Amino acid sequence: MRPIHIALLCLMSILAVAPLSTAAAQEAAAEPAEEAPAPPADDTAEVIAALEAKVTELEGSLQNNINIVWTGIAAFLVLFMQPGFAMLEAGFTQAKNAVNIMMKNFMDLAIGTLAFFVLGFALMFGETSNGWFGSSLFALSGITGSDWTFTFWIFQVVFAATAATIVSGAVAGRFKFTAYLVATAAIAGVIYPIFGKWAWGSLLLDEGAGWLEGRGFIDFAGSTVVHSMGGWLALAAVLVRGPRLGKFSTDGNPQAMPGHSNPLAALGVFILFFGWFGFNAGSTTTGDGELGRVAVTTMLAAAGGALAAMITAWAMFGKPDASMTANGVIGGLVSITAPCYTVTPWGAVITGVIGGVLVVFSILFLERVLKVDDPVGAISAHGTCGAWGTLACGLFGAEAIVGAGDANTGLFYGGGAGQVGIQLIGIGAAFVWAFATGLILFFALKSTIGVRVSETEELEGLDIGEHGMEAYSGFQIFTTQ
Amino acid sequence: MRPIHIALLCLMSILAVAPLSTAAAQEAAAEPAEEAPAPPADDTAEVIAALEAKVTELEGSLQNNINIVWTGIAAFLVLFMQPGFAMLEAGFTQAKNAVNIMMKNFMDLAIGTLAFFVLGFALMFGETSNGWFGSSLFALSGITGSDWTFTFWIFQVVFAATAATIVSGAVAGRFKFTAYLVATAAIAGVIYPIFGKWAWGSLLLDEGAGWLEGRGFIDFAGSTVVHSMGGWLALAAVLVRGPRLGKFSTDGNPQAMPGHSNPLAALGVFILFFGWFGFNAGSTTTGDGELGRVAVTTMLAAAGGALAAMITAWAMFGKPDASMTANGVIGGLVSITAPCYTVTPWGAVITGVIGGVLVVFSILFLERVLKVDDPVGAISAHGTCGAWGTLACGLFGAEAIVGAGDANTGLFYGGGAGQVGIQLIGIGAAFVWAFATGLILFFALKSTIGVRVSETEELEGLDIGEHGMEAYSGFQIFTTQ
Amino acid sequence: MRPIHIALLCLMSILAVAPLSTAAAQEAAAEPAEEAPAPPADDTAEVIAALEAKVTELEGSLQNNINIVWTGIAAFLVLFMQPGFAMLEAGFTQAKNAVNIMMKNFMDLAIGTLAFFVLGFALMFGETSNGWFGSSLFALSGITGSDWTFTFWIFQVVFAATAATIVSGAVAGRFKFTAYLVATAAIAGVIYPIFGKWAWGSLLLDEGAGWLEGRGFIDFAGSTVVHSMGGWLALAAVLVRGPRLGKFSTDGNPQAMPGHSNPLAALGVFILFFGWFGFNAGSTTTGDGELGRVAVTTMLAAAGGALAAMITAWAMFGKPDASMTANGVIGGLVSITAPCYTVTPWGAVITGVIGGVLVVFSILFLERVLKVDDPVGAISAHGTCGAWGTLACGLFGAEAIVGAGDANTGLFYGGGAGQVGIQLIGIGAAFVWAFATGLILFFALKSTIGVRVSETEELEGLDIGEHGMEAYSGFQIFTTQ
Amino acid sequence: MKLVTAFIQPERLNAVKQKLFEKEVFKMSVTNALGCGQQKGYTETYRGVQTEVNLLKKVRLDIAVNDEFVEPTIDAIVDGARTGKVGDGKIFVQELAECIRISSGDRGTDAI
Amino acid sequence: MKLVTAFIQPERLNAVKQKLFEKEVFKMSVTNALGCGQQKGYTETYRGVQTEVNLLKKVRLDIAVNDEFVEPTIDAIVDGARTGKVGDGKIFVQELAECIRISSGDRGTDAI
Amino acid sequence: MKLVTAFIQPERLNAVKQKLFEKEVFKMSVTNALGCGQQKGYTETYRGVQTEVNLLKKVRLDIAVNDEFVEPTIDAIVDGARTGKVGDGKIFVQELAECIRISSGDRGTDAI
Ligand SMILES: Nc1ncnc2c1ncn2[C@@H]1O[C@H](COP(=O)(O)OP(=O)(O)O)[C@@H](O)[C@H]1O
Ligand SMILES: Nc1ncnc2c1ncn2[C@@H]1O[C@H](COP(=O)(O)OP(=O)(O)O)[C@@H](O)[C@H]1O
Ligand SMILES: Nc1ncnc2c1ncn2[C@@H]1O[C@H](COP(=O)(O)OP(=O)(O)O)[C@@H](O)[C@H]1O
Repeated sequence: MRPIHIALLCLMSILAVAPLSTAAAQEAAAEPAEEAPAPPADDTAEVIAALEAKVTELEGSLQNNINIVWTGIAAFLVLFMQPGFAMLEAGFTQAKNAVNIMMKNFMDLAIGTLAFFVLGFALMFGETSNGWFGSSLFALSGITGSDWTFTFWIFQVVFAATAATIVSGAVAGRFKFTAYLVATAAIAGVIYPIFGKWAWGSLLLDEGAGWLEGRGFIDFAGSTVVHSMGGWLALAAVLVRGPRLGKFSTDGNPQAMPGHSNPLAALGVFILFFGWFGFNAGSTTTGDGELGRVAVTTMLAAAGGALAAMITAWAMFGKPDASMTANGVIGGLVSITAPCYTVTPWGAVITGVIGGVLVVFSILFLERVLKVDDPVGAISAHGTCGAWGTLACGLFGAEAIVGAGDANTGLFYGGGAGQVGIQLIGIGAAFVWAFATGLILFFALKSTIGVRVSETEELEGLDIGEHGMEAYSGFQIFTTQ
Repeated sequence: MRPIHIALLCLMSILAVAPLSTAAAQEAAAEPAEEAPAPPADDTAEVIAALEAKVTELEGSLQNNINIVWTGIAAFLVLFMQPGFAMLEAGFTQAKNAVNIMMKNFMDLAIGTLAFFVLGFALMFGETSNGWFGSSLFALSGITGSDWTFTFWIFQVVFAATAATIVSGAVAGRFKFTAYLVATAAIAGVIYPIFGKWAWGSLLLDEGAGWLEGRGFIDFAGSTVVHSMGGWLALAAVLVRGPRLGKFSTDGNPQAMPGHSNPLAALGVFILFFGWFGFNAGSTTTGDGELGRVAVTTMLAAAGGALAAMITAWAMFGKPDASMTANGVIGGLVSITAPCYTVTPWGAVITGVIGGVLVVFSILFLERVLKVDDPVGAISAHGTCGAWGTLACGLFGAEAIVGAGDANTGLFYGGGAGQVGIQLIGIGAAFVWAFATGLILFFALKSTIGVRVSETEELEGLDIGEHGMEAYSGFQIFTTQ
Repeated sequence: MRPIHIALLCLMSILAVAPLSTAAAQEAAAEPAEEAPAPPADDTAEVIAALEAKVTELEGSLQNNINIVWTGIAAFLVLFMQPGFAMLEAGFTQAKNAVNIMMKNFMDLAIGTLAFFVLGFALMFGETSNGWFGSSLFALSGITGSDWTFTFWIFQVVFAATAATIVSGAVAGRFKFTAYLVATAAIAGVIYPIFGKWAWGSLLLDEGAGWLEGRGFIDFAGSTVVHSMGGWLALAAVLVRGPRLGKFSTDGNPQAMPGHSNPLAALGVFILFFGWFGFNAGSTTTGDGELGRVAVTTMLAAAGGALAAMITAWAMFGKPDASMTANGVIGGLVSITAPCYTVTPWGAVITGVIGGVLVVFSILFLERVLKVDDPVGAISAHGTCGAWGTLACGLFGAEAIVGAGDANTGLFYGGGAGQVGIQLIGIGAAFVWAFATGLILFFALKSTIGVRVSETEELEGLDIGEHGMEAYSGFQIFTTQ
Repeated sequence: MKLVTAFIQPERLNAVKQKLFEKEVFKMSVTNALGCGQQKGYTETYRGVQTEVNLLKKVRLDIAVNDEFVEPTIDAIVDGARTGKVGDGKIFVQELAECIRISSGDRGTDAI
Repeated sequence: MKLVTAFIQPERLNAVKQKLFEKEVFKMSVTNALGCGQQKGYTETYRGVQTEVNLLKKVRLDIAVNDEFVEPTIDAIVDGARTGKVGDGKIFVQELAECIRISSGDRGTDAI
Repeated sequence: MKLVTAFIQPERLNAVKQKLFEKEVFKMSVTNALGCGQQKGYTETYRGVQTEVNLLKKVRLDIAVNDEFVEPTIDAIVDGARTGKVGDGKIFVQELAECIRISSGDRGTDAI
């Protein structure tokens, strides 16, 4: 526990010192007085011009307020995805680890928020001259009043938390809690924002543009930036940590380790589904009719993913497997996250259907071929489907048709192969960055504070070992599980 | 399993072929360029006129954006009712069927969405010359950009899913999964939208008006269109399928089959309560002060329904029954769904109170007199209270008082009996349409792929039989239940 | 049961009679016709003036609509906190009382809504000449059309329900259901609104201002008005009722009575977290950029509270206790509720961190020193942290820096001690009012219908005793708990 | 005195209870259990991995009776639980050395 | 060696454990059970349907002891569990033919 | 006939089942239980209150066998469950007076 205490104290002390340094800055930045109203014009023309200006300004300010209301609410919906993940992960794993999962989900939100506040947001959206990382806006310094940046920050922080929380499910049931806390700070504070800069850096400031978006990379709401990022980090974590005891028999065959509550998992999926409208439609950050179109493609892809995954599982295993169907919903949603703004409704259905098929095969491939133990299918649903969705932009992009741009970029809509190439670069960059930094991070943790709990603790459950309590006190649980 | 596979493949193949046919259409419909800005006027009058036009246009476009944000979010809230139904149904039934209930709720959403996309929306809101069904807008063809139709569609699709999912609870614990899938496609794709056309056809296009609304039928948010529809379809399903084994003793007395998780059920009710504000207040599809009034009536009716159902159950059975109270909340909400826009706050309280009393008696009547087994009270809460709420429009309609119209239509507010008559026609039409098509649908299913699971499967639970898994792995469940 | 029946009937009869008295009033108040459009102007100047007026009016009406959408949705989010409380309370207590907790949460919402409708809203926001209680707007009389008051009411009623529901958790597992119902009506109908008048009376009508706000008391979203109020009422209830059997050993040592479902409790906390954005950011009741700033401070304080509570518990007990962490989230959120509008982001972090530490010590103090049994930590999280958050306004208020006012009021930002003094007056007034009326209320209940269930009933669980049913039918629950 | 222990199919519990009441055997203790007998199990698939489930859900009855009640008790259980298929269950009978009623302190055959 | 099996009221478990510890009986196994004895049940109502619940929640204790410990064990259980009301529970004593400690392979009275 | 009852560590159940199958003991009943033996428990902290948990989760096996199978059964259980540490568990053997297969009505050693 000791090394961890140190780690935590470091984090806390950063938090404690920082205010001093920024208080002055903020004081200086106190809101300038509102610009004085135009002086009364003697001349009719001037009066009209003033009125015209007022109308234009009004248009801007009211639309800005609409955007703020929209984006703020969308942010809350994305925040609500956090219990979605928590319930999904808990439901898909064993009762003896449920407390640990809840704690990880509270903490990746809490620590992720603070790390993104102090560091991540600046790296991702601050000014940059190189396109690789930003270096202003640390701890929101200088932002005051009703600045759009606040609303933008609240929307972005929940994205960072989402990327961090994806790892939680994949390493469920065996990962040391303290190591998880440090990893979460690193992901939300550094790893996620740096890639985010590359692809989305200019969303707030023009001077913040990243190199990847400069090449025309499209990832509207984060199939790659958020989901693949989380998925590949999870892959690194799982490879470093290894599978749960009993997941693979001595001859390497995967064993079923059924989750302890299907209703809880299903609730989680429904919550994620709900929150995803904040994620995708909210990514317009503009309150106008395009959010409706994005909502439509999101809905259709989720439906396609669910149906396709169920049918795939049914055909392969003889029964419509509920846990694969759940992953299908997520797979469909992750797949449409990048292309939700640029594809037609039918494009969305197809993207979702392929995502739903893919997630099943990816789960089986990881488990049977790579012998990777991912209890909730996070690597497949977020990593694999995230990559697919990003590619789908290059295949189905129909900007001209849907009225989102001048020319279709999709290969199948006459856009040529160019966009596909750019998308592949982005997918590759994400994999290399996430997997490499993930390996470094988790190996570093392994060789310092350690990433494994003891075998006894794993068998008894992390709830007792890590938190000294049980999730379901009073219920008889049949404990060979 | 085989006939089902065929059914599913049919659905999938429709999905696969359709894009080809519509891609061209959509290409043609690519967003026209924005109308050119007015040319600079030499003359002051012209300048002023142009500015005036700009202000008017601005008013329209900003209000439109406000409406879109409002309606979009309302749609997400209604979508979130889906887990509300899932949790309520699972909580009110036995643990051995919980996976099946989750799968049904995922699938009525997924299949319902696709069916409504391909077919239902067009039938319900497309152009019509006869007022009975529409025939344009299949698969949203021709809709692009930031068209209001997208937002409207996302709002409507979740209504269709709601109508479909109501059946799920009533047939819980005994209905063949494959038959359920087919039924859901039929309901969301055909049965629901056709009635919807009659009552709500003109909501999108003036050329879409249905015969029933033409007569002045009022159902603001769907007491009849959505809830009664679902309730009477559920009644048909339950009659065709019959009760669960053990629900009625050999001498016909109903037996208690307690639900396996009251907290899950209560969570479901709270989620539904939350989502209902999207359902009712969202049905204004306009972001202005009237949504506040609708929210107020909705809240008061729910409170009245809950309290009245609890007191009724208390008086009748000697204890405040939690499951009846839960139904009372739903009953109050369903009751206010039609009249939420046109009644006074007190009218709402009374409507809700009567709904809460009614739901208890309706449950007892169905169970004790008709010997119908409806484990979650869906037929009573949605069917009976839906009819009551629709009638309540004719009794308590106080448009002039609440400022929603020129004259009160309610019998008790001096509106005469005319509106009551029209409401009764609508209620009757809904019952005849839903119950008749329901009987046809379920009998057709019964005589083809079948609607019953085997007795062994029913006893062992549908989770093992239909999905090959258990909901609560690791928990000891006392299994005579 | 008999005295209760009487109580309930009283409530119902108020509801039944009231409409008669207000119907006339409402009739009279029917929406006045829209003001006539300005007559066509001959003169250019007049045209311009008319246009200018139209623009100004447009600005007002559109912003009003934005505010309505924002506030309406915020209200729904706050309503959704209700299941958050229900799940948290149920998860933290024993399975044998879960039905009772669900029923209490349904009923404090239902009865609270009706009591606030009939009485509370008028006391809190009606016109007043004395600043102590209002006396107009009973049952929303005279409000019609798209009046802002509807939206405002829906936002306020869920606040009243929140105050009422806080008591529920503290008295879990031993309080007579009927007594709880009466208490809830009294809290939402009288006790909460009267204090609310003092601090927030002018939010709706200028003539409604209360004495406390007149002195400059700051409680932006209700740390004191809602949370401390609920917390001190809970303290009174718990003192009058006494601890659960077995909570304290014969020598007075507190015993662990572990909650039956950590995932349910965690879900509750996440739901509360989500809803809290409606609570705090929604309290702007204005759709503009300031809601973003409030959301940011809320998020940061919650993160700080969670992290600080975990570290505190870890340091004290050797393990990161999940239930204390959950209380830390709530503690952080309650703490930031008052100062969310006026503190800097760093101020929010610090406020939250202190709230998180405080909640742990407060829980231990209440349990170990005062021997008070509060199964869910409601008194500490809401009462203590509410007081802290209110005080924090006076310490960290940085209005000038954050752009929310002209001068900083916070002691640490050069605002002097004046605000601290005013805040302490408010904190003290809240404690005296809530605790005193709480003692009177609960003693009155104790000596009439009684507040205790029998020992047997308490041991067997209130679900069987009060509601005649069990929460988890079919699950084997190890019943020494 | 004997202790009769039976493992039966869960859904037969009510029928068995009724038959026992008819034979005036009113006291019993019930637990749930998992059992493995001649009856083969079924296959579950979880995320593509097949598992043979051969511990099936059963209900365990423990009934302490005086010697003359042993045969009626066995008959009642068989009556209520029998469908003729494997999996119907098994009854075990053991000697009971002593029996004490806690509330009264009674011992032996009176205390059963 | 004897096997003492007791069905007691759930809420008395801690008291019984304490009394057993006082008599130096430290080892035991505990299961939950449902029981039906003289104690009548209670009525539940679920959605208007009344059900007589006569299987009440009990805790089952199994304690294997050497012969000289039988009476102290019984006394301890009675001491801890008795309130004098029906429903207090029942104790059964059976012969134990053999006892094996798995960790060491010890058998018989030493292994208890 | 004998009734072999064993309390083992939950995670050893599969190993024990396998060893039993190797010895051709296919029938058994399994229940979960809490146990208290030499093995000391662990400390939980709930909201700052420490609790000594000394009832640990165990699995109970009941296996009725003919006399010649008693030793093989015991061996198999010991084989599968033994790690050499306290907490491995305990096996109890009791006389079985009678055994009845409900489906066929068979009695005695054939019915086991
Ligand atoms: N020899 C045995 N030892 C312990 N339990 C047994 C034995 N035989 C049967 N059972 C229990 O009885 C249940 C029903 O067994 P069943 O399949 O009907 O018996 P059989 O295999 O003898 O026909 C089993 O699931 C198991 O719980
Ligand atoms: N003859 C019996 N066989 C099996 N279990 C019994 C028997 N008698 C009592 N029990 C168990 O003991 C529990 C308590 O019984 P109790 O009502 O105190 O006994 P009695 O009816 O003899 O006074 C019962 O719920 C049941 O679990
Ligand atoms: N004398 C006994 N009576 C009842 N159950 C026992 C007894 N001894 C051991 N057990 C059961 O066996 C389990 C394992 O015991 P263990 O600690 O391995 O035994 P020992 O203490 O003899 O070494 C205990 O948790 C308990 O369930």
